[in-house]
Amino acid sequence: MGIRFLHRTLKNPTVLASGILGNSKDILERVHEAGCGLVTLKSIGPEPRDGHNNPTVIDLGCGLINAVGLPSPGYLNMENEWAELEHRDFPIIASIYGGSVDEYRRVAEYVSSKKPDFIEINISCPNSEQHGMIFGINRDSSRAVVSAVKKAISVPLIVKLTPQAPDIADIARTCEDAGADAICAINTVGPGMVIDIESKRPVLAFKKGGLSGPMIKPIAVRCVFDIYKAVSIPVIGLGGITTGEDAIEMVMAGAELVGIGTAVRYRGIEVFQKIADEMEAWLSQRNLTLADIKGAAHKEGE
Amino acid sequence: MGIRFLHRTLKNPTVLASGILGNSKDILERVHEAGCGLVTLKSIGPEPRDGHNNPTVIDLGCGLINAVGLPSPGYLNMENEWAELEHRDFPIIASIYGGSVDEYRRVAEYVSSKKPDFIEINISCPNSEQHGMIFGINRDSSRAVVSAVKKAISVPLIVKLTPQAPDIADIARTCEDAGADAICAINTVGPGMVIDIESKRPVLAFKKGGLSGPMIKPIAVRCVFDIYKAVSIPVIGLGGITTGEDAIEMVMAGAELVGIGTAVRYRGIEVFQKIADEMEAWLSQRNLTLADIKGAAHKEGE
Amino acid sequence: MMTKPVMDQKPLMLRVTENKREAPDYATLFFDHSLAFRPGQFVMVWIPGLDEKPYTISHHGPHRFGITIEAKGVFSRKAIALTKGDLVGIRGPFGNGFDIQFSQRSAVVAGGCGMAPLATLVEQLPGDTTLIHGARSKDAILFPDRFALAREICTDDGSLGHKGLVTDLLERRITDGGSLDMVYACGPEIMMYKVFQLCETHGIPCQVSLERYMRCGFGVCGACVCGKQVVCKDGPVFGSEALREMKDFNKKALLKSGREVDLSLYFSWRCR
Amino acid sequence: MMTKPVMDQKPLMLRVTENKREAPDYATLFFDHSLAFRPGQFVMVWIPGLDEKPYTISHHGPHRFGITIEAKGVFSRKAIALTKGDLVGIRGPFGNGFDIQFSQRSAVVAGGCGMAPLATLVEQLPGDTTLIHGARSKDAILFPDRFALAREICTDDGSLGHKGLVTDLLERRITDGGSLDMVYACGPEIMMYKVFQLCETHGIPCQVSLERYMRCGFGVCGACVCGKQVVCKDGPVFGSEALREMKDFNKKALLKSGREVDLSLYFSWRCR
Ligand SMILES: Cc1cc2nc3c(=O)[nH]c(=O)nc-3n(C[C@H](O)[C@H](O)[C@H](O)COP(=O)(O)OP(=O)(O)OC[C@H]3O[C@@H](n4cnc5c(N)ncnc54)[C@H](O)[C@@H]3O)c2cc1C
Ligand SMILES: Cc1cc2nc3c(=O)[nH]c(=O)nc-3n(C[C@H](O)[C@H](O)[C@H](O)COP(=O)(O)OP(=O)(O)OC[C@H]3O[C@@H](n4cnc5c(N)ncnc54)[C@H](O)[C@@H]3O)c2cc1C
Ligand SMILES: Cc1cc2nc3c(=O)[nH]c(=O)nc-3n(C[C@H](O)[C@H](O)[C@H](O)COP(=O)(O)O)c2cc1C
Ligand SMILES: Cc1cc2nc3c(=O)[nH]c(=O)nc-3n(C[C@H](O)[C@H](O)[C@H](O)COP(=O)(O)O)c2cc1C
Ligand code: FES
Ligand code: FES
Repeated sequence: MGIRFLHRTLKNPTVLASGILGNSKDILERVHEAGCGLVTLKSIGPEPRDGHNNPTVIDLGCGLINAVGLPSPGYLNMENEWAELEHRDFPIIASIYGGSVDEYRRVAEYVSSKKPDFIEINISCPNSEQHGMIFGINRDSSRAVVSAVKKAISVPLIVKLTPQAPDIADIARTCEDAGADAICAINTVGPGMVIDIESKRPVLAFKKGGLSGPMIKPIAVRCVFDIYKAVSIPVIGLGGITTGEDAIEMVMAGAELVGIGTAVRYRGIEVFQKIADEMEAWLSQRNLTLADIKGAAHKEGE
Repeated sequence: MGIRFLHRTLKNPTVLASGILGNSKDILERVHEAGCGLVTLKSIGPEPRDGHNNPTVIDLGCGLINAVGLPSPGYLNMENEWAELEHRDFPIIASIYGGSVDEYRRVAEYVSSKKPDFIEINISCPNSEQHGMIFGINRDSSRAVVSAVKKAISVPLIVKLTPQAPDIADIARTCEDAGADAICAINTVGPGMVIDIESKRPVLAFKKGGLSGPMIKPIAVRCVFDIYKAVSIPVIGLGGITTGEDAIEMVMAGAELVGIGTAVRYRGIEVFQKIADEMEAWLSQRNLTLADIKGAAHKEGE
Repeated sequence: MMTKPVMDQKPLMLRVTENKREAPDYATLFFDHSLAFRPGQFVMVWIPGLDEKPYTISHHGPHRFGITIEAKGVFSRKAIALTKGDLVGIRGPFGNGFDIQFSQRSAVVAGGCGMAPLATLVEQLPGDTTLIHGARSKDAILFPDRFALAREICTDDGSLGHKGLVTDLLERRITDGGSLDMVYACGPEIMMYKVFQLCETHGIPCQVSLERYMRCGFGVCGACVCGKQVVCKDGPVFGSEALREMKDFNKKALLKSGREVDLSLYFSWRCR
Repeated sequence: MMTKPVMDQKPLMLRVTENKREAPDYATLFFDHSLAFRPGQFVMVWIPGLDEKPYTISHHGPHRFGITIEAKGVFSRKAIALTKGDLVGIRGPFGNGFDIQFSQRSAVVAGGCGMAPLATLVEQLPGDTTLIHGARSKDAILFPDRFALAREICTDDGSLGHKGLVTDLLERRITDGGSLDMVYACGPEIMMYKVFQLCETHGIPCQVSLERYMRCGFGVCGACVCGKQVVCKDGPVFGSEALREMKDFNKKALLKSGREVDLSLYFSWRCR
């Protein structure tokens, strides 16, 4: 199931979602060896940041709620990681965030010099008061970030969007116009809150957190469906994908690649190969290829 | 667990959510007899409307997705229902929707003359192209609808909000300023989409639908938490409440009353008495009252 | 504390294994799939791109089930034209099903396609059960050779059996053959109403299977409400006690819009 | 097709049943609750309003379990001050636990609080297992009367047993008592590293229990990654084979920010 994505050939369409398993080479390499076509690093920010206190990640049964809070060593404190990643034999997406257009640009420029295969800008994280999501719900701020970053980097640019945008397709179109080479959708949903009724307190230290996993899949599928209609650049579809059938559904909505995050909780790191195999089996049983089914849910009356 | 809500005393804090079980007196009376403190009618619109073709309501396991599409006899075609409801011995909320401020006003004025105990305006339904949600995601349109309706009616006004609003607390505050007597939150989440991969088609005839039930509870709790901080009028909290513990959680977020919709699927019409009993048992085991725990999750460090 | 149930009930996509033409306007679609089921329960049948409607399970085996459809409108005409290999989505089974009394003295009364929900019931009842079956004409008698037990037939046009109504035959059975312990009926609502009245007169308990416009199939949306009853969940089978209280029985039904109308208007609406 | 798992793992709110002071800076909190568990597994312990941290299960019975905490920082000091009736949230158990070999010739090597994960293991091992326990001083020897089997003790200050390191005793045991089939160890990482080296020299397989900053506890967030291993999920117990490949063992760890630093910096950060 080798697949072409922008300038690269990937061994299959599965992508490790940002924020899952961090950004050290050893573990990312293991994810790659466990069957992942393209790995995304945890979002890298402008300054060292501890993120929130625990509890930060809770399993709700049909998915997770998390408010990790964008912990990051800060883009200038990752020389070890970059040095090790230089000698990799697998493709990576470096994810970044900032608190202003200029911070996005600065981080992106530096990270670009480290030659990741792609840069993804996270304009969609709900778990920090200062960072991220604000940009992705508004057309003007999305445009400003994307064009500034695009000018500063020499690798293809992916923009990661939030389902909290009142019209995600419109934001995607704006990003495409501003120079995005691909869209990644979606980041976590909500935010939500879980209150422990015995202690009468929100369980997460940050109180609110983003939802991921099976419960958000219908929202992710709808977003990818809407975005696919609106843009002509490829879409990485993610949100709740746990099985090969989920991945096929996302491709039918219009995804080129399928991102996987929370499913690592439910099926282990092996989930990448499992999903790739399940997709392949499903397709070959029906004599279909990925290209045949991409965006198939958009076709009427066949 | 008798409780005062605006000008009425209810036998308990449970509320039937709008759109569940319709608006005929017989069935609403049964819901009341099955333990429900306050029943809401299915939203009534300006014109007769069939709603969408089936499939319209699908169970996803951790909740439902629906695009019923605001079917309504139209407010002028319900004389039988009103005549029967005139002789009721239980309190009702009449829910209404419109496609313009003037339609909202017109429907509200007429419905008000039928003397429901409360009128709820649904400015938050995601399942119709022309109606509803558009008003609830925007501050100006929310204000316009609420003030127009408020002037036209002679019963207390509840405004039902959507979690798709970029800042639901801000909308709630705007509604309070414009004359709302209470807030109801939340309507369904999303919209989402479910694609059947065998037929390669969205399962819902309308393609997209709103999510309800357990999977949306964290979003509902967060919304009620935010709204409670922002307004001083009471809040009906709903979204995913299935057990007494869920209801207690919602009250701790700040809800005065707790709405129940999808749980009817999982626990039958008896769910109202069950939840009321479970709440009562939980409270009495701890020697607490509803008033003790209302908004308790907002208090720090006790 | 109850735990939250997990029942993923997206349509289960099945391929038609066989389309058996039962009569000019009737066909049975078979699916090779095992389904837990009680006679009288129904499934929601989705034809992708068209619509989704409720149909009773008319055939049930360990690895196979079937639904029998009368071509009436757009959907049912399309349904009887489905052929082997066509994809259909199935949700369910839903509803309560019949409360089966294994009495020696029961009668089953079917009107037209009303035989569909009754067929699997008849197969479970003792051999001396009375089976009364009415239809427009000889052509429309469903499953002519299916049952071990004898069938009393009537047709509107007299082309087979008694010319007249099923209630004529039921009344004769009660008068001549002695009282009954239970009557099961399905057919046009007016017919079921008459069966119910007859049973009430003679003090016989009965169960009838109602039909209303449906959306969710599981008791949430309210589309199918009839009086205090939710037809998809509390029914579709209702016993005498419920029927006595059900003031909308044979009187009112809700249109797709939720508008409450006389049953005649409901049926003519369904005619579009 | 796999079905999606449903494991609601919000913190389970339990009340402290007993707080047993084990030593000046050590206490065991008991909870009356039954927990499926293997020695070496841990739970995430939430003190509402404060933080949530991982602790090994040090006591386990059918209806009761306990965690033993050394007061080091803000959280652990607060934890050992909890009293009967206080509410704590528990998630887990998480991790793999020890792969128990019921050999007659095994040794357990504990350093300080490292006895906590080993205690329930020791209770399952045969009576002639060698148990070596080191601590700062006599005061800090955990569970002095708990085990049936004899314990060889060493302290940094010589206040009890051998004055020196656990590795001295382990080496002596290997030289004088003949080779071992398995060594289980937990304590400061430098100690475990030395145990591992000693075992490698003598060709003895060993298992050690690592400690890293944790968030999720179930292998998603990446906070606890050590080389190719996810400590919370693949560990916390690692055998010789994994340790040989683990280039960050006794060298590197991630701070809360995800910054990779030398282990010494990690420990001084944890000191704040
Ligand atoms: C619980 C339940 C079980 C059912 N089981 C079966 C079954 O086993 N076999 C089957 O053929 N149908 C069954 N139906 C009816 C079925 O769901 C459809 O309503 C029917 O097939 C007509 O659909 P249509 O779209 O083709 O016709 P429509 O376009 O809706 O209607 C066309 C024609 O059918 C008549 N008609 C439609 N609905 C009704 C009605 N409710 N009562 C009387 N006349 C009506 C109209 O008057 C008109 O003549 C069942 C319905 C319910 C609620
Ligand atoms: C899988 C696992 C199981 C654990 N089981 C236990 C247990 O059974 N009992 C127990 O007491 N603790 C255990 N811990 C450690 C525990 O989670 C806390 O890190 C510890 O209690 C210190 O927390 P604190 O916030 O009080 O201290 P902090 O404020 O974080 O640190 C204060 C002091 O503790 C030292 N310290 C903190 N963390 C470490 C470390 N990782 N290694 C060495 N020194 C450290 C610091 O150097 C400093 O002296 C376990 C950790 C893991 C990952
Ligand atoms: C613990 C956790 C941490 C995450 N951190 C990031 C992050 O740093 N940057 C980012 O863009 N997305 C982050 N996400 C979002 C995921 O990349 C993904 O968009 C989301 O979880 C939906 O996919 P899933 O349902 O497959 O998990 C995080 C998600 C989780 C669960
Ligand atoms: C089938 C269905 C129909 C609904 N129709 C309406 C409606 O007409 N008006 C309205 O305000 N909300 C409607 N809702 C939303 C519910 O009132 C409620 O806000 C939502 O379902 C969340 O609550 P729950 O999780 O308890 O179901 C509908 C929900 C469902 C599932
Ligand atoms: S069809 Fe929805 S309640 Fe019966
Ligand atoms: S603590 Fe999250 S991966 Fe280990």
